[in-house]
Amino acid sequence: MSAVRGKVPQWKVDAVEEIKRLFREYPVVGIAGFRGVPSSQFQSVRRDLRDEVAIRVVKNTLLKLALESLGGDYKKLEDYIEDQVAVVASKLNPFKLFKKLENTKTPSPLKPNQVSPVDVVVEAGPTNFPPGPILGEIQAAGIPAAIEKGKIVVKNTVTVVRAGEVVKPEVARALNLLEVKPIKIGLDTKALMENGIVFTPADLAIDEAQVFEDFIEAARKALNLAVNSAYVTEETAEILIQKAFLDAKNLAINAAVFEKEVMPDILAKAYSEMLAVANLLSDEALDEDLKE
Amino acid sequence: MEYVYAALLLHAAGKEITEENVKAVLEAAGIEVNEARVKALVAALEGVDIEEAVSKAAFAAPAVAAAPAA
Amino acid sequence: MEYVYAALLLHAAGKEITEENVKAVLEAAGIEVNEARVKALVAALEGVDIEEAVSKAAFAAPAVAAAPAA
Amino acid sequence: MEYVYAALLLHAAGKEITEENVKAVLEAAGIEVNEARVKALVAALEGVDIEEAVSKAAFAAPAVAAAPAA
Amino acid sequence: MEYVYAALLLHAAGKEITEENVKAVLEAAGIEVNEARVKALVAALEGVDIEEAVSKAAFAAPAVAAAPAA
Amino acid sequence: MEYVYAALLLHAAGKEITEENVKAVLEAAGIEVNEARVKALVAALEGVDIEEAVSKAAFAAPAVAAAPAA
Amino acid sequence: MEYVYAALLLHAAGKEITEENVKAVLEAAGIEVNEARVKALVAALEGVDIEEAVSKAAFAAPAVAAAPAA
Repeated sequence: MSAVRGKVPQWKVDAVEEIKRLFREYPVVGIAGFRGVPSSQFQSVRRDLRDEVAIRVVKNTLLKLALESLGGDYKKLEDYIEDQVAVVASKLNPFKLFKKLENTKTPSPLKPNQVSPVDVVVEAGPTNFPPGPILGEIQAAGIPAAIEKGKIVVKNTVTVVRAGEVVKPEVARALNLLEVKPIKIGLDTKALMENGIVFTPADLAIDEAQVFEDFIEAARKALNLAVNSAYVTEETAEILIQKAFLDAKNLAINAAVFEKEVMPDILAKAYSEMLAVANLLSDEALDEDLKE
Repeated sequence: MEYVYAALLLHAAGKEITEENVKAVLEAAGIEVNEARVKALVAALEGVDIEEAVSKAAFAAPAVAAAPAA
Repeated sequence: MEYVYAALLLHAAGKEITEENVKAVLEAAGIEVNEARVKALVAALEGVDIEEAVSKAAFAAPAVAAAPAA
Repeated sequence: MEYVYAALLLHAAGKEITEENVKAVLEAAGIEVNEARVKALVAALEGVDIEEAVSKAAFAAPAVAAAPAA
Repeated sequence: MEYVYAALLLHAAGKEITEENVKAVLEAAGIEVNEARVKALVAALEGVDIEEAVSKAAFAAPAVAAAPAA
Repeated sequence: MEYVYAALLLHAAGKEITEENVKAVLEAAGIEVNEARVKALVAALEGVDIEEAVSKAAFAAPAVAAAPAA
Repeated sequence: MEYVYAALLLHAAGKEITEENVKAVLEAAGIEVNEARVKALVAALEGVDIEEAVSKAAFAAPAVAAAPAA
């Protein structure tokens, strides 16, 4: 047990101890940001994941204290403490945990005065609004809107905010009206740790489609290698037989080796050649049977 | 393919494809005839329905024709 | 078709496709030769790259076949 | 692709593809194993049907061959 | 097709395709050898680039098969 | 492909594909035989219907592809 | 195909494909190794340019493959 000075309030001591307990109890722990997550969404995420992921909101200073106190590899996580963070702890492997946390993200509108992480584009097209004061509010955001056929219409596609720019309140309001939800809000994984190994989102994002393609490529390479080196296995036996047969058939036909099995092919080939030449000739040069 | 052309020529002319006939045609074309190949040809053609084999090549024509015409 | 086969035969044998040669081949096959057709054939084949036509035949021939059929 | 080959090896052998098994195979091949990659692979396999990938590879082979024919 | 397989076997083994060699292979397989067929085979393959002939598809048949499919 | 050609040669000749027979054919072609490859060949061909495999190759490529998938 | 995967794994790892190495990999995967198959594999791969063999489509039968393409 760590020594605690008498002046520290008991709730802080308890909070630090709780974090330390979680970190010791679960094999996979980590830090996730939750800035901008409405408390209702946060509560439902916590509820939905309750059986698989322990989530605790903690003050950054206390989390730092806990990590210091735990020491060792845990101190590596200090680099990821920023903004508003929560501690996550789970028995799921880091990849599954990451996926669960990513799945908590839902499309959301931008808030006034926040820095937009993305370019926000408003597409040209009709809105659901009838003519009215809303037109002014949309125009105030720099969106070229007008009335057409009894509806407010965005006339040109425009980029209203660029990544890294502050979202002006009037722009946030217009985007809200148009139901543009350009960002995903939820638990934002900063880092996860298992057995002292720190995984960042770059390590954790798995493209399953790519993995599937990799497996196809690997399997294809194996098949190619086996067949091209004539390594006979149950899987390649049939292919190799067919290859050998086709080799023989090609050779027999191309070299006009008169084997009964390929005679029809050889005849058809000769006939095709005759037709190919006949097609280049004028009518007078052709027999009656080729003219029709 | 000379030997095959000779056989098909005889067939088209309604003649029997015998070793003798094939040889005669080949020689008329100035070809030095290999007896073994003539024998092999005639033997391999025994029981083969030339009309049918040939019609397969012709058959493919209309269907395939459309695409490669381009 | 006999006439074309005769031409192919001569071509395969590396012989020139002349009226005389074509006639010789056809006659060897016991065919009564139509002189005008032989002339037309030889004239028509002048400038034709038989090698190329034949090499395309394996695949493209069926397409070609459609033409005379039309 | 080593990690994928290791997984295919285990799959073909009817063994479970666990982190431990993949590691053992890679190490036997003298490969210095990256733990995070092993974990990533095993995790990814939950959504990947290896059997399907293998059968697709087998199908794709002839398709590849078709290309030069065109 | 035994004779053709024998030729392919010799080719793959880097041996010359001679009557003698073809016969030896066929006899080892317990086949009663037909001399004329051997001669015909060797004659047909004379001057043929086997590598090329083997890999060059030469079927009129598949074209036929394609027709109904189209 | 020597080993596979040898197997098909025996098959075409109506002979059984045994280690002994395969070896005899390969040796007749002047090939230094690798016993393990012969064993692997014979073992793998057990349970393969060569006739069927060959007839599939003659017609349908998709069928061909299907096999290795299994 | 376990044996082939083992070979590819070794190749990818920059190791030589020897009987010993193949065996080690297979055993690490918990496979009961068949010595003859290992020998056959190593023999088949001797002198093979793996990089090339791996990327060359397994099927050299364009004609056949072409048919179903239609």
